[in-house]
Amino acid sequence: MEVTRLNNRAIDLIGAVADAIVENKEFLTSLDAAIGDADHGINMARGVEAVRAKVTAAPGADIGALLKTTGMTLISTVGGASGPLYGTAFMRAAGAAQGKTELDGETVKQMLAAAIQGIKDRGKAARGEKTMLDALEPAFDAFVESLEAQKPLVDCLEAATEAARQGVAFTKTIIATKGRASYLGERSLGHQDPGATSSTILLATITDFCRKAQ
Amino acid sequence: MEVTRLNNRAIDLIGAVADAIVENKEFLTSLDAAIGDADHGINMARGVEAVRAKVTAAPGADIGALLKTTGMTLISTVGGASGPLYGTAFMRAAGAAQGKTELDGETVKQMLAAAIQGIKDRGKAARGEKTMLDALEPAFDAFVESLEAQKPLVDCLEAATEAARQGVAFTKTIIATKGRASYLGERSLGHQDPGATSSTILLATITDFCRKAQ
Amino acid sequence: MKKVINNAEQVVEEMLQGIVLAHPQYVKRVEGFDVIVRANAPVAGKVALVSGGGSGHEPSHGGFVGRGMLDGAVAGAVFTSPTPDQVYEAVKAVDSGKGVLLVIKNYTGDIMNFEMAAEMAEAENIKVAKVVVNDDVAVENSTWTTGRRGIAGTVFVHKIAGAKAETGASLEEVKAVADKVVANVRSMGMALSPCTVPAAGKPSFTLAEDEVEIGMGIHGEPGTHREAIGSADQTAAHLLDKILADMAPAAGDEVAVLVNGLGATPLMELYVVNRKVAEVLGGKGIQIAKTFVGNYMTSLEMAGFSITLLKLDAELKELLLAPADTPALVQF
Amino acid sequence: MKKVINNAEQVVEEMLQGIVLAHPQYVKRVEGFDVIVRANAPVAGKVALVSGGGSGHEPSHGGFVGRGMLDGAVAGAVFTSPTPDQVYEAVKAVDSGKGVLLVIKNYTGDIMNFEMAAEMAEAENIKVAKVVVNDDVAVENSTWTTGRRGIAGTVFVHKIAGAKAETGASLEEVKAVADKVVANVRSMGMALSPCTVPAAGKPSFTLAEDEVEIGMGIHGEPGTHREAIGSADQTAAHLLDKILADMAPAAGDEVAVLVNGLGATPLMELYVVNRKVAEVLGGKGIQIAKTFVGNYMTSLEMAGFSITLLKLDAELKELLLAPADTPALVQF
Ligand SMILES: Nc1ncnc2c1ncn2[C@@H]1O[C@H](COP(=O)(O)OP(=O)(O)O)[C@@H](O)[C@H]1O
Ligand SMILES: Nc1ncnc2c1ncn2[C@@H]1O[C@H](COP(=O)(O)OP(=O)(O)O)[C@@H](O)[C@H]1O
Ligand SMILES: [Mg+2]
Ligand SMILES: [Mg+2]
Ligand SMILES: [Mg+2]
Ligand SMILES: [Mg+2]
Repeated sequence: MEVTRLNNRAIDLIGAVADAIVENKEFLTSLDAAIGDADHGINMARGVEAVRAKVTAAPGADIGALLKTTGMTLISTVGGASGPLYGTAFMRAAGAAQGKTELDGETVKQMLAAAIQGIKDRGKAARGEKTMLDALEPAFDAFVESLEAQKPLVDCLEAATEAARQGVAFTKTIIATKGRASYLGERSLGHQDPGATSSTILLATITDFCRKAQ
Repeated sequence: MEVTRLNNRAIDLIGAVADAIVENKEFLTSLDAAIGDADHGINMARGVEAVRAKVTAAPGADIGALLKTTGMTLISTVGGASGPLYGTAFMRAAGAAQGKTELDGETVKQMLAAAIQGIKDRGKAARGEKTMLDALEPAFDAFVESLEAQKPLVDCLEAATEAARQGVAFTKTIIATKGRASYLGERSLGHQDPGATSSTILLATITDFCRKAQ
Repeated sequence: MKKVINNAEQVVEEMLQGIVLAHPQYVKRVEGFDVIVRANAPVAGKVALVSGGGSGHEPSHGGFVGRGMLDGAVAGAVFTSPTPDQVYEAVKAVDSGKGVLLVIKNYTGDIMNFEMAAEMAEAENIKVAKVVVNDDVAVENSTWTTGRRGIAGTVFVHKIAGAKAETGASLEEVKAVADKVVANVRSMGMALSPCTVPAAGKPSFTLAEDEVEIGMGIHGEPGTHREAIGSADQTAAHLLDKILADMAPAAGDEVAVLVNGLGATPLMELYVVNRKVAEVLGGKGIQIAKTFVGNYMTSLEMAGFSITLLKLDAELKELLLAPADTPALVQF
Repeated sequence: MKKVINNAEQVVEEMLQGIVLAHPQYVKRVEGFDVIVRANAPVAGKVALVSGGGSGHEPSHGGFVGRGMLDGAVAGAVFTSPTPDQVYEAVKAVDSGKGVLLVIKNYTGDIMNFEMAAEMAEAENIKVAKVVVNDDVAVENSTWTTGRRGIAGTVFVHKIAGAKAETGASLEEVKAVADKVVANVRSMGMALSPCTVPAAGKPSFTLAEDEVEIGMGIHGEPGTHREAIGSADQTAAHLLDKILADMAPAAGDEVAVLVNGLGATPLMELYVVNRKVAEVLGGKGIQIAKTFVGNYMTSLEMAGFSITLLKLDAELKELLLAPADTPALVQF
C-alpha cells in the first residue's frame, strides 16, 4: 500500500471513528451521567473532531506518524481521564507502528499491547475495576487467540470487538474501584462503564471499516 | 357598655378579625403574587396575630386605647406598604374613638373618615389607583348614606361592606398607579387589589360580628 | 419548596444569627431587633449610613455593613419592608451625633416605613437625611407609576456615600453625593426562573422552559413582559440598550459596571454577560473604570441577572475606588 | 436547559473573556490558551501557584488569581480536567525561576493531566511540585476508591499556600504548608437540585421534590445516597458529624469554617446553616478563627452546600488571615 493510499484510507477510517463517536455522544454522556460527571461523550466528540481536522490537514508520512498526531491531539483536546488515557494509548500504538505504511496481524497485536500498557501506566488500573480496560484487555486476548489460530486480520478484529462487547456487559456487574465512578460504591452496580463503551465503539468501527475495505 | 364587657367583646372582635385574615392568608398572598410580591397575606396574618396577643394581654381602658394598641402593633409588625397604612388608619380611628367605651353611628363615621384620611396622608393615593382606597372610600360613602337614611349601625356596616365588595370588583377593571402593582401597567388589569380585598375582609368580619352580637 | 431552612417563620432571625456568628469582626446584632450594625458602632465623628428592606436580597444589605459602606442594616421579613421601630433602633445604634443617612429603595412600603422611623428619630433630636434609590429603567418613570424601583444600583449608593462618610463629611455632603449617585445610576434585569418566599411556599410566578421575564423587580414581582429566551448577547444588549437610552452617556464618559446575579445564576453566565457589556460599551467609546460581577442584590433563588451602569465624575470615581471592608465587599 | 449563554461550545472561552474584561487590574489571559494569570505575572522572586480543573466551579479557580493566592488558573471544559498543554502554558507564564506549585483536586483526570504537564515543564527545567487536595469525607478513603475527592477545601490550600509563597518561601516550603492544609482540611456536601452541563443539555440526575442527594461531588456526580429533605439544622449537623468523626478535633482546637454554596442556594440559607455550624462547634469547645460563607467552589447552578473545616495551628492561622487581593477573595 502506498503512502498516499494509506493516507486516504487512514483519513477515511478516522472519519468513520469520528462519526461513530459523534453519533454516540449523547449515549456516552448519559452513561457517564449515571456514574460519573456527564461529559464522556462530549469529551470524546471534541477529541475526535479535532483529530479529524488535524489529520485531514496533515496526515503524516506513515501510520506511526498518523497515530502520533492522533494521540497528541487527543491529549490536548479531550481532557478529563479519558484524554490522557486514550492519548497515551495512541502515542504508544504509534511507537509500535513507527515507519509502517501497511499493517499485519502481528503489528496490530503489538500496537494493541502497547496501547493497553500505556493506559495501565498512565491510569494505574487493572482489569476488573470497571474501566476501559475491561473492554480492551479481553479484546486483546481474543485478538491474540484468533491470531494464533491463523485467522485473517479482520476476523481477529471481529473477535476482539465481540470480547470488548462482553467486557462492557461485564462492567455492569462490578463495582468501580477506579475513576470517578469509584465514589459511588454499590451504586455503580448495574451501570455499564462509559470508557469501556467508547473503547468498544472504537474497536467496532475499525473492524467494520476493515471488513468493508477488504 | 362597661369597659370589662367592651374589652371582652372587643377582644372577641379582634379575634374574629384575626381568624378571618389568617383564613385568607394564602388567598391574599396569591392575589399579591399576581401583581405584587406575594406577601400581603403573610404580612397581614403576622400583624393580626400580634394584635391578638397584645390586646389579649393588655386590652386598654377604652376603644380608643384598644385601637391605638392595634395601630401601633400593626405598624411594628406588618411592614411593607400595608403596615404603615393600616397602622396609621387604626391610630387615626383611635383618635376619633378616644375615651369611648361604646360606639354609635356618628362615632363610627368619624372613625372611618379619620382612618381613610390617615391612609391618604400616609400613602398619597386617591381613589381609582387600585389600592385599598378603592374599597374603603365607596364603603365610607355607603356608610354615610345609610347613616343619613337613619338606618341602624349594623345596616350601615352592611351597606359599607357591600360597597367595598363592589370596589374590589372595580379594582379588576383598572390599572394600578400606586404601590408595587403600578410597575405592571396594563398587566395589572384583570387582577383584584390585595389591599382592597383585605380591607373588605376586615369590614365584612366586623359587620358579621356586630350582626351576631346584636 | 425546597430550601435549606428550619422553618419559614424563623428564617430571618436565624440568618441574622448566622451572619453575626460568621462575621463578628465586622458586625454585631442590636439585641431584640432585626438590625445589625458595625462591630464598633457608633463610629465617632462620622455620619452613619443605614439601609435595609425586605430580606431575601442577601448580601444586601447586612453584607455591606462595615468600614467604607453602611453602619447599620435593617432586615424586614422576606421581601417586606422593615417596620419603623426596627429602622429607628438602627438609627439610634449608629448615630454618633453627626447624623444618619437612610438609604431607601423606592417602594411605597420602604418609603413609608423609613419615613416614619425618620420622624421618630427626629423627635429624639437625631439628624436624619434620606436618599431614595430608583435605578430600574424597566418601567417608564411617569405619573402612572410610583416612580422607578430601586434595585442593584443601591449597592453603588452604599459604596460611594459610605466612602464619603468615611472622610468625615457632613450629613448634607454625604446626602449630596448619594443623590448624585442616584441621578447617575441605571439598572435593568431579567429572570429565567422565579423565587419562592419561604412563608408563601410556592413560586410567585411560573415561566415556561423557553420563556424569560424581562424587567421584573427583585421581589418576584412580574416584569414588563415575557419573551422567548434569547442568547446571552441578545439579552445583555437589550437590557443595556434600555439603560443607555435613558442614561445617554457620551463617548469618553467613564462608568462603573455591575453585572449582578439574582441568586441562582452561575458566575460563569454572569461573566459571559459581562463580556457583551464590555463589548457594547467599548464600541461606544465609553470607558469602564471598574466592573463588579457577582451576587450583590439577589432575589432569593431566582435565576437571572441585572446590569447596572453608574456614570462617574472625578468625585464619584474616587469614592467608588476608595477602600471598603465589609463581609460582602472588600477593596484595598 | 435554561441558561444565559450564547452557545454551549463557546461558554468557557466567553467566560474567560468576561473575567479578564471585568478584572484587568487582577488578571490577564495567556493568549490562545484557556489560562488566566496575574496581570503582573510572572512575579519575581516568588514561588508561583497554578490550579485549575474543569470549568463550572466559578469563582474557582480563576477568581482566586491575585496577590496572596494563585498566580495562574487553567480552565478545562465544563467539569472536564484541562489538558496538559494548557496547564503547561500556565506554568510557563507564571514561573519566575523559583518554581511552581500545582494545586490539584484529587480526580483521576486532573491528576493525569497535571502530571503530564509537570513532566513537560520539568523537561524545560522548570521546578514543579504538586499538592493533591482530597478533603471530601463523603466517601471512605479505602483501597476501594481512588481516594477522596477534592472539593471546597481546595480554596484553603489556595489561600494559605498562596500567602506562604508571598513571603518569599521556597518551593519546598510552600509545598510543605500546602500539604499541611490538605492533612487538616475536611469537607462534605449535599445537593437539593442537580446541575446541567451546557453541552449535555440536560441535568446529570433528577431528584424528587422532597429528596436530597448527600455526599455528592461538585461535578454532578451522584453522592453516597439520597434521603428525604431534613431541616437545615439536621442536614448541617449530619455533614458536620461526618467531618468531625474523621477530623477528631479536641476542645480548644481552632478551626476555620467555610460554608460553601454550590451555585443556586441563597446566602440566606447558607447563613442559616452557619448558625448551626457555629452552635455545634461552640458546644464542643472548638474555636472558630475565621468563617467564610458564600459561593467559593460551585457546581454550576446546583442548589446545595458543603461545609469545610480546617484545623489550624499558629502557622496556618497566620497565613489564613494574611492579606489577599483577588477578584473573588479580598482580605486586608
Ligand atoms: N484509572 C483509570 N484507568 C483506566 N480507565 C479509566 C481510569 N479512570 C477512568 N477511566 C475511564 O475513563 C472513563 C471516564 O472518562 P471521562 O468521563 O471522559 O473522564 P472524567 O472521569 O474525568 O470525567 C471511565 O468510564 C473509565 O473507563
Ligand atoms: N400608596 C398607597 N395607598 C394606599 N394603599 C396602598 C398604597 N400602596 C400600596 N397600597 C396597598 O397595599 C397593598 C399591598 O400591601 P403589601 O403587599 O402588604 O405591601 P408591599 O406592597 O410593600 O408588599 C396593595 O394591594 C394596596 O392595596
Ligand atoms: Mg466524565
Ligand atoms: Mg406585597
Ligand atoms: Mg412586600
Ligand atoms: Mg469529567
